[in-house]
Amino acid sequence: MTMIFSEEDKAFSAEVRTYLSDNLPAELARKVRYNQRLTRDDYTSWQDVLAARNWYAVGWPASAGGPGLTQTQRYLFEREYGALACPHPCQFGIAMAGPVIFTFGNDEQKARFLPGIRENKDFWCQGYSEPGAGSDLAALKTTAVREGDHYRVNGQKIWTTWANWADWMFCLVKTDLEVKPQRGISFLLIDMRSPGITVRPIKTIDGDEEFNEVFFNDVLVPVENRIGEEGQGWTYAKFLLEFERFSMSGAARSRRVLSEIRADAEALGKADDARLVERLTRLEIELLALEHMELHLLARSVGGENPGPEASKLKIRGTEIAQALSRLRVDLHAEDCLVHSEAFLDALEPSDNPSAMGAIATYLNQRKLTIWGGSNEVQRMILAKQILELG
Amino acid sequence: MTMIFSEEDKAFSAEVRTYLSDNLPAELARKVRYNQRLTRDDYTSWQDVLAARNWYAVGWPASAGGPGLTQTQRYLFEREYGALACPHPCQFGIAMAGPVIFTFGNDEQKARFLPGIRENKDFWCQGYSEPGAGSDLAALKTTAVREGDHYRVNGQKIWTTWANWADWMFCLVKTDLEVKPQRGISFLLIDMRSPGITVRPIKTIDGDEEFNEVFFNDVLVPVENRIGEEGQGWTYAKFLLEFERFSMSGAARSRRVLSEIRADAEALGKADDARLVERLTRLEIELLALEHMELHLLARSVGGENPGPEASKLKIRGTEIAQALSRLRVDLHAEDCLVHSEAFLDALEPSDNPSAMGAIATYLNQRKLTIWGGSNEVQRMILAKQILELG
Amino acid sequence: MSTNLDEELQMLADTVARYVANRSDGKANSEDGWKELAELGWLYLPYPEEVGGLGLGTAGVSAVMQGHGRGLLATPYLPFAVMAGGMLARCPRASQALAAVMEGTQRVAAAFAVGAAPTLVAQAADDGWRLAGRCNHVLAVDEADAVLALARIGASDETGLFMVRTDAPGVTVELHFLPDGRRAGCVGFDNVAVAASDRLDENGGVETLLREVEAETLLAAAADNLGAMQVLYEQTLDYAKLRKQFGRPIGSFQSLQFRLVDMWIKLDEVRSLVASAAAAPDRQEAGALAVAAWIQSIWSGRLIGEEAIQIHGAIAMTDEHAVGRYVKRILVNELVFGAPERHFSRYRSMR
Amino acid sequence: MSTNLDEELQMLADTVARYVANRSDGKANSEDGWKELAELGWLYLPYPEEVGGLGLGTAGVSAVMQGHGRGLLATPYLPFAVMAGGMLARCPRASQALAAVMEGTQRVAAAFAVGAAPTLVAQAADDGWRLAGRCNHVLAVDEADAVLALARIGASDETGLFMVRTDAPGVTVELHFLPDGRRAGCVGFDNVAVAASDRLDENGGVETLLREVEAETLLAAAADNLGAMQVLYEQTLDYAKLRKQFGRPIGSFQSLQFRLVDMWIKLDEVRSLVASAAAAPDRQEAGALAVAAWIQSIWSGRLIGEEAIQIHGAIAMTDEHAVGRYVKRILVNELVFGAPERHFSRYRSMR
Repeated sequence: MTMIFSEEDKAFSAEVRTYLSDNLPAELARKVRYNQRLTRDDYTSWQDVLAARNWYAVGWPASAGGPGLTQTQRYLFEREYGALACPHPCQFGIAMAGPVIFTFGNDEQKARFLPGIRENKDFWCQGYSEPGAGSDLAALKTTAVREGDHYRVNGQKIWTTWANWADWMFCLVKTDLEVKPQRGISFLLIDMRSPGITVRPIKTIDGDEEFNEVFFNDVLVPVENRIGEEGQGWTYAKFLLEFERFSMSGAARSRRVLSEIRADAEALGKADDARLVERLTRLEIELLALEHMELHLLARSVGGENPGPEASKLKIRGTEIAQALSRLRVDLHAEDCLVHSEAFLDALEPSDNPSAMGAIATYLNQRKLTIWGGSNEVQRMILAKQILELG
Repeated sequence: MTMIFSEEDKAFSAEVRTYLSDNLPAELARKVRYNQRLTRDDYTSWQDVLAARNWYAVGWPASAGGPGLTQTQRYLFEREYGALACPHPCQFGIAMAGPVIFTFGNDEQKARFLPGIRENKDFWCQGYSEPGAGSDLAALKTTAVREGDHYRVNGQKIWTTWANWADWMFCLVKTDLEVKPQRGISFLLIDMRSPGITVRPIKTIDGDEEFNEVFFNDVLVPVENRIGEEGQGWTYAKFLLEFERFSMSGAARSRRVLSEIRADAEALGKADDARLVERLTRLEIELLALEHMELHLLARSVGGENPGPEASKLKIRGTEIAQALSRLRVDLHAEDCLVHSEAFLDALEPSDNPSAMGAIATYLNQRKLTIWGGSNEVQRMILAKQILELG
Repeated sequence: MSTNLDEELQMLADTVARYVANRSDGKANSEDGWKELAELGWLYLPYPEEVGGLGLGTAGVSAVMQGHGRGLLATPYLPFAVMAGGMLARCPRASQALAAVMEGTQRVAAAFAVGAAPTLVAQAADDGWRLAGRCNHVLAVDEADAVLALARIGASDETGLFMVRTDAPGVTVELHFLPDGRRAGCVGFDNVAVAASDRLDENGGVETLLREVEAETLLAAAADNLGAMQVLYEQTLDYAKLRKQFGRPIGSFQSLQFRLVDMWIKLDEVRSLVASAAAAPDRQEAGALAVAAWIQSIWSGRLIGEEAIQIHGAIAMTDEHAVGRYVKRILVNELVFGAPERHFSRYRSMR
Repeated sequence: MSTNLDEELQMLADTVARYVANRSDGKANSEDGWKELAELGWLYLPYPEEVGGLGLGTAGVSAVMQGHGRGLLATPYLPFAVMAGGMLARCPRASQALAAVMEGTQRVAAAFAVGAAPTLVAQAADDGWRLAGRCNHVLAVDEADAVLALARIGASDETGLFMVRTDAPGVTVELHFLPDGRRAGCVGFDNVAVAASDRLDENGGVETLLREVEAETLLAAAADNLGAMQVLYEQTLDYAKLRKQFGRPIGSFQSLQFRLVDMWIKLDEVRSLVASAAAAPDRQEAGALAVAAWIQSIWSGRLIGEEAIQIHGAIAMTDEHAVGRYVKRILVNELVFGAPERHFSRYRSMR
């Protein structure tokens, strides 16, 4: 294993840093820095900036129209990206729908959908979770019954992030009720403007509305919108789960948050508070360990080894650290967090103390990290079975 | 619930305090204080002091020849006892063999065994664990086959505390291999001088030898040494488990250890070390919570309610706190713990720094607390099933 | 403790339980709530009989506050009756004010925070005093007729206790929501004139009274936390028994069972310390127990809150679901009354 | 990093693994061990080629030390080759002494502790220096021909580096066992005469060298811990798969599975930091990573050690069972090289 970056790699890093910092609007950076709510336009206009350089679909191979970066360049891109207060780009198109389409889709599907994703024309969402089927996808109930050239879809999805903003949804549906769940699920792409779709936002404990319920009432979906074989949806979903975990450490973001908290502590004159310094140092070392676990796993995949289920460790530690940081920010600002202002959170009103103002909403919001994307309990089950081989 | 102690109760406390402190030899107190190893004679001579006041079998009802204290007096006795550096009295006779005999034994057995226990004439040990059957008593393998007036016992016990010192063992054996385990176990009292018994001490990681293996090779045990019905041993063992947990918080001892550590910190000039003070305060409040959980459970039993499985919480928290204290002592003395001396541990040699000298041996020794007496995992299983009613 | 008192407390607990059950929407209007509390007699309850109260003391307050936590009541019983009322009950000069508070005709907010030095300064003037400065996060000040404030006397070390009407000239209130939906305000004093008779302390000794009231405040806040985390525990346990994943109730998975057991133990620790603190006859011991109960209630509350969300999963992240509201309640309490470490030295000085 | 070096390191790792496997009794005689290490060439391994070493640096040391931890070897490679040798290799005046150390003909113990100020004082004398004072816990001093000691020069702030034979007049050694069975001694210096040529530093600058050597020491100690906790993890996992309770392997209980997963993650954290620190090209970054690796190795070691005992149950409490020996190894390492919090400011100053 070698950890040394080539001169080319370093030049690439510098290029990313320069482009991003030159093009990140100060106002947007401030919203990210202070955990204010982003609008659909905040996301899409920033993603246009990325797409202009073909860095929105940054992980895509050249064959799919992506930049075809090496694994090392991918890593360096994420590191530079996380160091700046850029919005976390919407992942559902570029990291999920896209890879499934260019891996399992037919040529017509590739031509039809990939450009819209890559160029940030279409906003995507993910239709997995249902009431009664969260971490356990085998319990899905939404059905798609074949009728000639269409599927008739009925059922309900829930916790669908940004369904209220989306043009398209990739969706797991049951196409066969007879066989065991793993073989009866198919993977459909659904136009969110189709008749029969109702989207209802769910307000979360931090006051945000990123989650939605989506109801399907006799929604007709053309058969050509099915990816791959009927009944093979489970395989594609599993493919994505491992894909997803690898990008879920959030280490670069946590590194930025850590330095923000350190800056806040200095601004508050608490830089010498022994307990605070100790907690910060402790988290910093835990984060360093996470970063180096990630680097070594990356180095192994560069060498051709698929990260596979081991990537679950990054999801577990990354989310635990991010949550600990969000709690630390609350503890640092203490009673200064007590002023709640929807107007501030919506960036409609300034504040003398913006770091404190968003701290509690962020703490509450970050609780989702250990729940979604395969709960940390499910990640531990995967590791126990597949890495530790415990029966 | 009322927590207020009557004047009589207070007088009783004072009486206990005076008697114990007047009669506790300074040398013995020093050994306890510095976690040096106690000899059989250290235990029995001190237990003679207790027995002289009929406070060895302190929990026994008057009907069994005990002092017949109220629950409140029991609690106060433990509190006074724990506050002094008295040896923890051997429990196997007074808290286990005795209660089983006076609860389930016949009159002849009571007359034969109870005085020897109460008056500290006989040293007892407990024959439960076997290789392959630790927390899980259903897996016992030692057999007792009825032959006329005797049982012929074959098999092996392990982790038998003080079997090397004991006159008697109370023992779980299989008397019926056909029925399911819970119905085929009997409760025997075995004279440790019987032919066919071999005792082999097990040296533990702290260098002590309190555990033993005990081998039974065609040992003949008179049928009159069986307690209660054949096949009912499981019932008596369960009775004891709850009995045992109630006395396993060790809160009074932990309270003493906490004040010793505080005194050590002052002697080392570390009384103002912020991190240390914080850890001490944290443990002190956790201990206070434990003490009050115990008090309230006691108050409920005074009111006639059996503590039952709920007492498991005291075992869990009490052992966790005792272990944390033993670790804190190591951290406090740090590199001063590095001198290992068997002679000091055996109290054959003095030390300038006795508090540090025994710290590591104690830390290692205390790991047993969460393993024995029903491991903390088993305690949590009991609580989950019986209190939380989780299936 | 007399059997009589035990019976009264039992009756009180029953009344509280019924009262909370009837307002289980958790959105009680605070104004109406205050009248109801007055009608129930709870405004008399904390104070000794000598000053006209019912003499149920911390035990009574603890029962009422557990109900507040359980029902997420927004009625400002803690700041008005325990904090402000607690100070008034200890000041012989304040007997009239206390009487009005007990009747419910005067609502007095507490313009002082636990463990904080006074942020106001009082300068002597011909006709009394002039108060200047600013108090942050005064709970429910929008519902109050007056505030009880602590001020440093001139440049001295002495602290004085002042009653000031919220409509007095020079008093300004900037109201804001707390993250759990309760309200508080930053109260500014721009050289507010206060009559000599509205200084309520006996020229000093306020710190001693304050320390007692602070301990009672922390116990009341611990009881509020206890009520809230009891609901969190019960709801999570019920949910674990009902909710199925991988074909079986999630409560049948051993790792979850152990975590639920630990929640139960943490809850029991708070319950035990709150009960002991509320019943302790000795003032010194009661104070130490009250501080410990508060500290433990935060430790336990953090664990129980985070576990309640995690075990419920996404459903607990919704604004509609009760779990988030209880978690916010405990978190806001922590920030208002101070994190555990801030009270460590207080605990050590009292034990 | 050249492919050549990668290959050499891989060969070294294989040799270490074979060597450790052959001494799996864990009771290697340290005297014999030293000769074997010399024959294997490992005494040349840490130092740059410029001073006659093999230039395998921290990566090579890390491989050898992981073997030490894994095999519980008592050979004092860390104090002699990494600490004392590391200082000698940085002192041009010490080239002869270093050569003898590399050949294995001179064994030099380290009479200085990580992060501790010098406990000796050196007074100038006609023919050189007089050393006075006392060093505690000098590892394996009974096997050493000489010690390398730090001393304050007179009343100045300057620190000097001195080589002193253990049989020099005025040197006393009180030997004792460490709790894991290794040996150390308290070395007393009663105005010991040291020749001017045995002061090895260039009149100052020792602190800088010392900080580098301390970082390498911490990395070596972290690697020792890593080797030990790797065995603890493997043995515990194997045991969980074999050992049955309630009719099934204990490793099939979910709460135990999750704890084993957490052990595995904690192990991986140390493994990652040790590997990165050993391979880092930049000295500053390598130093920070070394300190972090040490700190993480203690955090992880505590958890893995305590869990290994708990999951094994009573069997792990026996002196005969390996688990206890590995736990003691990590614990003694912690006390010798300093608990995590002691190194926090060092870490912050290097990152």
